[in-house]
Amino acid sequence: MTLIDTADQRDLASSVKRFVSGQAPMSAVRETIKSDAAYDPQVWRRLAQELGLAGLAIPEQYGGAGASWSDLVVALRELGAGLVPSPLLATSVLATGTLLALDDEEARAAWLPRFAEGTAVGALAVSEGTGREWALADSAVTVSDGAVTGTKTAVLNADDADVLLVTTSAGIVLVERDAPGLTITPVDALDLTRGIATVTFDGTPGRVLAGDAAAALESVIDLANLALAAEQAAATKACLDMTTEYAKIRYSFGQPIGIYQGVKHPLANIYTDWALTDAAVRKASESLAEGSETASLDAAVARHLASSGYIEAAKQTMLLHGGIGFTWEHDAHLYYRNAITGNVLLGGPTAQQDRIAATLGV
Amino acid sequence: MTLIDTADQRDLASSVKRFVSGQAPMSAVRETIKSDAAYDPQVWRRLAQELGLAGLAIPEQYGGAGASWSDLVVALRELGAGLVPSPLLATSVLATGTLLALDDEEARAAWLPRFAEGTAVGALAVSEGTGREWALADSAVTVSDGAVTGTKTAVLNADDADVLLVTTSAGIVLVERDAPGLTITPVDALDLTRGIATVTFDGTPGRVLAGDAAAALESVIDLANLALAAEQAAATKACLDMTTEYAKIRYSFGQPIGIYQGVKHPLANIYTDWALTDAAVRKASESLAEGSETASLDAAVARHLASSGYIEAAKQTMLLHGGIGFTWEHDAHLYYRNAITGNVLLGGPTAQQDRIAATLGV
Amino acid sequence: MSTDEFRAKALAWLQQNAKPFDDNEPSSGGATIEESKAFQKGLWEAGLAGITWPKEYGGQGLGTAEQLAFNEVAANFRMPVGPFVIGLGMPAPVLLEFGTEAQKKRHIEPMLKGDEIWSQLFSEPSGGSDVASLQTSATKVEDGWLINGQKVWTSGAQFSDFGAVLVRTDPTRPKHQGITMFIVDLHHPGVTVRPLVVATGDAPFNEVFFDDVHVPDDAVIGEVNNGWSVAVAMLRYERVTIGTGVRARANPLGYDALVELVRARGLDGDASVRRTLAQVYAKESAMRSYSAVLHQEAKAGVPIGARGSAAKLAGATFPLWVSDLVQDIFGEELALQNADTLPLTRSILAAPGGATAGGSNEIQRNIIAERVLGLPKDAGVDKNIPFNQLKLSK
Amino acid sequence: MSTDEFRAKALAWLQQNAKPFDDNEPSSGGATIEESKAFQKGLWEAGLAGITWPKEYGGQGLGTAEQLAFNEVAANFRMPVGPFVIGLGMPAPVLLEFGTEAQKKRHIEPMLKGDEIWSQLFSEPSGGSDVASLQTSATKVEDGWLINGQKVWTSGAQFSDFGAVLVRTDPTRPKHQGITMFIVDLHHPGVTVRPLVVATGDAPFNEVFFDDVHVPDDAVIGEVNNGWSVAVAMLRYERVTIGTGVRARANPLGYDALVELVRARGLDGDASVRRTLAQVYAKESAMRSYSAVLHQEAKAGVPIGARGSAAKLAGATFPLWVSDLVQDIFGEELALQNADTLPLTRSILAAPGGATAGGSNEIQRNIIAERVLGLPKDAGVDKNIPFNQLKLSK
Repeated sequence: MTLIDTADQRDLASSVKRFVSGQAPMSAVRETIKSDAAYDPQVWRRLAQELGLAGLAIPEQYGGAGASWSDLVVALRELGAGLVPSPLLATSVLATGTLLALDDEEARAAWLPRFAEGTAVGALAVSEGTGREWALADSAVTVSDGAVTGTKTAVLNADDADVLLVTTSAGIVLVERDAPGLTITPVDALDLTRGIATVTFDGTPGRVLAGDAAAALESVIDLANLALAAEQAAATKACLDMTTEYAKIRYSFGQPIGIYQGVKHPLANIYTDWALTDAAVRKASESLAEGSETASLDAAVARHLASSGYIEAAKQTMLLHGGIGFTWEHDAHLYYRNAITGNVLLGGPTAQQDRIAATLGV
Repeated sequence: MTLIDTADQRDLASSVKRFVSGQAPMSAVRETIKSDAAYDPQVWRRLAQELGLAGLAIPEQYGGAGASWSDLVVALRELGAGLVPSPLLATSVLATGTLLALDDEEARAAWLPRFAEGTAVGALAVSEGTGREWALADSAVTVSDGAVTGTKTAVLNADDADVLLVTTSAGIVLVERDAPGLTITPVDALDLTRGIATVTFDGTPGRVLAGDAAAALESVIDLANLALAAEQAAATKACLDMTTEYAKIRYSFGQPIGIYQGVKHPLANIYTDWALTDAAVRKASESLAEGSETASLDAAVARHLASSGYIEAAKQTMLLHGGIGFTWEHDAHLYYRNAITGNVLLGGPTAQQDRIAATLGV
Repeated sequence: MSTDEFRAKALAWLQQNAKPFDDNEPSSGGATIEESKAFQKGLWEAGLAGITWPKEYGGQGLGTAEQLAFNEVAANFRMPVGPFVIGLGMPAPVLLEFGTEAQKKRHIEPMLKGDEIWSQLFSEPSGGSDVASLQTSATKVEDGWLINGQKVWTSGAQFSDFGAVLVRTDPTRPKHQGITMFIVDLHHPGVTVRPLVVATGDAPFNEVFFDDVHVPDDAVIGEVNNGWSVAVAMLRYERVTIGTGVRARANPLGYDALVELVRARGLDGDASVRRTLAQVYAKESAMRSYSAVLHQEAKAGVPIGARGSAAKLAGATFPLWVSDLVQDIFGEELALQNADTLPLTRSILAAPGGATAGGSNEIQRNIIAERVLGLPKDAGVDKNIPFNQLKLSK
Repeated sequence: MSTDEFRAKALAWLQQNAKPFDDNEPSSGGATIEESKAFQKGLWEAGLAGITWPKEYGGQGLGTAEQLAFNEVAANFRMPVGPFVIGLGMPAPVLLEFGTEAQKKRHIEPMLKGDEIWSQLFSEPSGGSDVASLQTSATKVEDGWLINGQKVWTSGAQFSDFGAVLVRTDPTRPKHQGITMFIVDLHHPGVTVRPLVVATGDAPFNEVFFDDVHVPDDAVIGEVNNGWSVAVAMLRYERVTIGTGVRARANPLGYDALVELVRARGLDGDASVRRTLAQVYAKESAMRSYSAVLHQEAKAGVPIGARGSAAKLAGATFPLWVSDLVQDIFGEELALQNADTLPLTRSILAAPGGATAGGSNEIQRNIIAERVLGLPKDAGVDKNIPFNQLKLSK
């Protein structure tokens, strides 16, 4: 199992990194935050088309690049480090992963090519509140005569989606954006860089997709864990780098604050936790790409470590920057908001631990 | 509620402290550890008789000093700081507390005067293993026709006891040392300063004591929590003081290690946690002495904080002393062993949290 | 008047003029500045402001017993005195200690009567924990001084009339020895007050810019270049103010608020949630007990010394710790910020700021280690070097 | 011989001469020193010792490919080579790098053949993390040097023939510049080896006392007063040895051991116990992955630099962290030390020692901060002061 980036992956990482610093730096992210939009459509178009990220993990037969999930993970890392708002996670991981894991050729043929070219956004509507983030068999969203009724919470990029994949007690249902009885209400999200909405269905027409919904969802959970963990680990490193640089130029009592062990040691702890987490993400990425039998376990391990480590790193970033780190104008709180959100979305901390225990067979 | 020591308590504290440094210093404690005995009978005699600690909280009518539990706590603090082995906790807190909380005049009249003068040791046999440290109604120790059968674990000073108070499904039973069918097996205890034994009863004659056993046990749990917390908080401070002094005289890279924030900050954290814990112990002590309705809550809070804080302090004491703190000859491991034992005996960490939640009515 | 009579008088006035304290509302009760000014004036007219301060400057000339009696009674009322807390808590006692006769005559009574609101302006963007590295300068001119520079983290500057401003008057001296404190009229046209938006999105502080702000020679508090000792005195008063302030509004990250949310969601049947709440309660309860211990010791004449830093550190780390725990409990809901969880997420975002204000956790740990435990002081490379030769943050 | 042939040869020999690896037994298999010596001699005779070392000193003169092939094959066998790990891992490569021709000829082959066991003697009671503050001295005499002083934390000194001993030869120079490394015959009558009992009650190390121990001039490794650079090289080899050592015995504080105990007690139905085990597994798994990343990078030519310190720190803090968790799980049983929990409590007591050995957590954090993150170095007050003017621990 190769845990270090291949030459191609290093090239991809540099391209995305260059794009982020040139086209979607933090100043641009702040413009997007100020706007009503969840992301900058221009940035998304270029990520999708010029960099080809939207279709990276989509098979060639559906217009994608047919690369592996571990390649997409490389891109997610760089975007996560820059908190770049985009529907990549919603569309190219969650929605794409769901369609690929199900067995509904019609849906795949209809949507994957549009996802791949970045002309359609997909969203996965799974959660029904804390502790019910992956509702399926026990879902309170029901289907009767092809009409969906119920409510989904915390749906990523729902307000931007052309198509919604909805877990229901009857399986996974495809609902199109313009379907009647569909209400999408953006919420006041803690994370300023993610579009999140509540979605209600009131007799909304939808089609139950073919395939083993439960098995499909299992593999989407793994993808979600891996993707979030990759973003989080990279954002953790961004926090660490930002704080380390600050510790070199900020003087207190005649010396850079980075000379004090009170600053050095927390940063060394964050580095150490990050190094382990980064390795765990690499392991999970390879496991998933290789279809290893420990894939679910490795993904949950990566997510568990990445979520908790990022919380700590973002918090310390605020603290170690002192007053300035507490201002709106400083980026620290953007990371902290993102860290908390990533920690609780799509399965919170105890859910990850329970999943690790379950996959270990404890 | 007075949270600072009274003049009398300060005097008592000084007498006990003086006794510890003069008569039971760490070198003497190590002699006791090397011996087969759980404590030095001479030290116990003097603690009991000269300092009057054995009967401090025993009412005058039973030959005690009739002082309050908060006075005994002052003494326990000083003995705990010095890890002085003695049956004070077993006899004058657990056994005495049980007899006082029950309503059996015969047992009180027979044993409290002997406890008070230090001529008899009492033990409370409650535990039946992890998670069953305060077994009573659900106890697997049964009484049939005045004969006790079953096994108790982790009984403090059982091997030294003249009388055992045993929780059974039939209530609290008094068993005398020479009763037939009584087997006391000292165990290889982690803590080198406490005598601990397994006790088995095989049709052993015993008398069920009069009084509300469940209510009595509740108040003994509070006493145990308070007494252990007092010992632990004081031992925490002893660890802190020891490490602080070492940090002033130990040089590394040309400076005392105490100048490095990597040493300063952990010590400051331990001080802060200790200061809060010490205050919580004082609060619990007063609550119990006053019979406040928050007594159970305050005692469990004190114990929870004291147990966890002591573990951390003792561990850091080993770590911050470097290699020397890892040697048998250094006292750090004696404290660490005592800390772990105090953490898990008579209701471990989760049990304390559950008790806090239960008393809060969550 | 006996202490009991004084207490009765205070109680009577408060019953007539103040609302009872309510844990669920901010202690200011959302009063306007004008309402606050009227309340303060009423307090003074009733002989309840400046209780221990000299009569000649507008105080009541009474003793600690009366002050304690008032505090006790007042704890049960909502006191809309927020705008005066800083002025009366810090600049006023410092003026009484270091001010000239003219300064005291001029300012103390108007402050007590609510006619003058004061701010304290010490912190600068490049300073942080190292307040004495301040760079705002005052240059001597013929009839006084010209102040230029920037202060930050200033509470209440937007409605203040005067500020106690710490500036550098001699950059050729070591950093603690070239500082002076001035009384500055914040209505001066060279003073610009700009609200400072923080991580929560609120703007509880200001940035204050000084652009050729002229102050007369008699605006100096204490002596020129001796401002650091005046500042140290003021910071000592700050600690007292923080430590004995009015009861804070119920903390969304505290046990009471959390247990309510937990119960409303039926999560109180979950053993690990219950244990988490138990841990929160325990720590909070111990913080209250420790605060009570310190108060009782102070009353008994036992010096508190730097032990207040342990209370500060515990108070600062508590919400940072609970911030993690609530994520385990409330999960996804925290990301969505509904009316219930908004106070929580706001408190989570505010916690790092709270930890930084009044000295970072690292500074508190140093204070505890050095002044309570007696460990050797940090090397302190900058004590004796002329300020203009020191390395500073950009 | 191709690498594959070499691998086959190694496998064949090991199948004949070594037992398969068993996680549940110590890798030494409880072999006596004599058995270990015989095994090592056999290895050498089979051409499997000193694989990459020069033939002229008794090595096999082969390449890294053969070494890796051997490591791969050997990982599946129990290798009773414990007594030689230090000598062959540290003093031997250092001799090859810094030794005189005579020293290499004299010692390398006997070490490879198992005839000479070596120790490394650097640490002193007063030194700790600051190894260079060592006080054991060598005084020049006519025909060599006289060594006096004490070393500590010496593994295997009780059965060693020689030691690489670091001593101070010139106390008037700054501390790093007056140190020399000597080859010392540990059978010299002036050498006293005393077992050092540690917190667990075991004695895995020794104290070694030197009382007028005479060594000849040609016992110097490298140059007089240049011993520090030799020591630094040896510590570099130590890190390699630690990092690539034989698979360790199953850790009682690791997931595998814990889950077995948990299952035996039927505690695996408890949600919080399961979550605790999940956390332990996650951290342990990530440590393994990180170690694999470092190995793959090293193989790919990416410099590891000081990142090994992160692995060391994680490995050191892991058992300290699990020590707390097991108390929640096993409760009272831990206090009683039965056959099941004895390995646990022993590991708990050993964890602080493990964290200290090879550099404390604080030192590792400094290394990571300074060498990986590029933060400024600690002030370092003692670099240029003559050693005999430095303040030292008593």
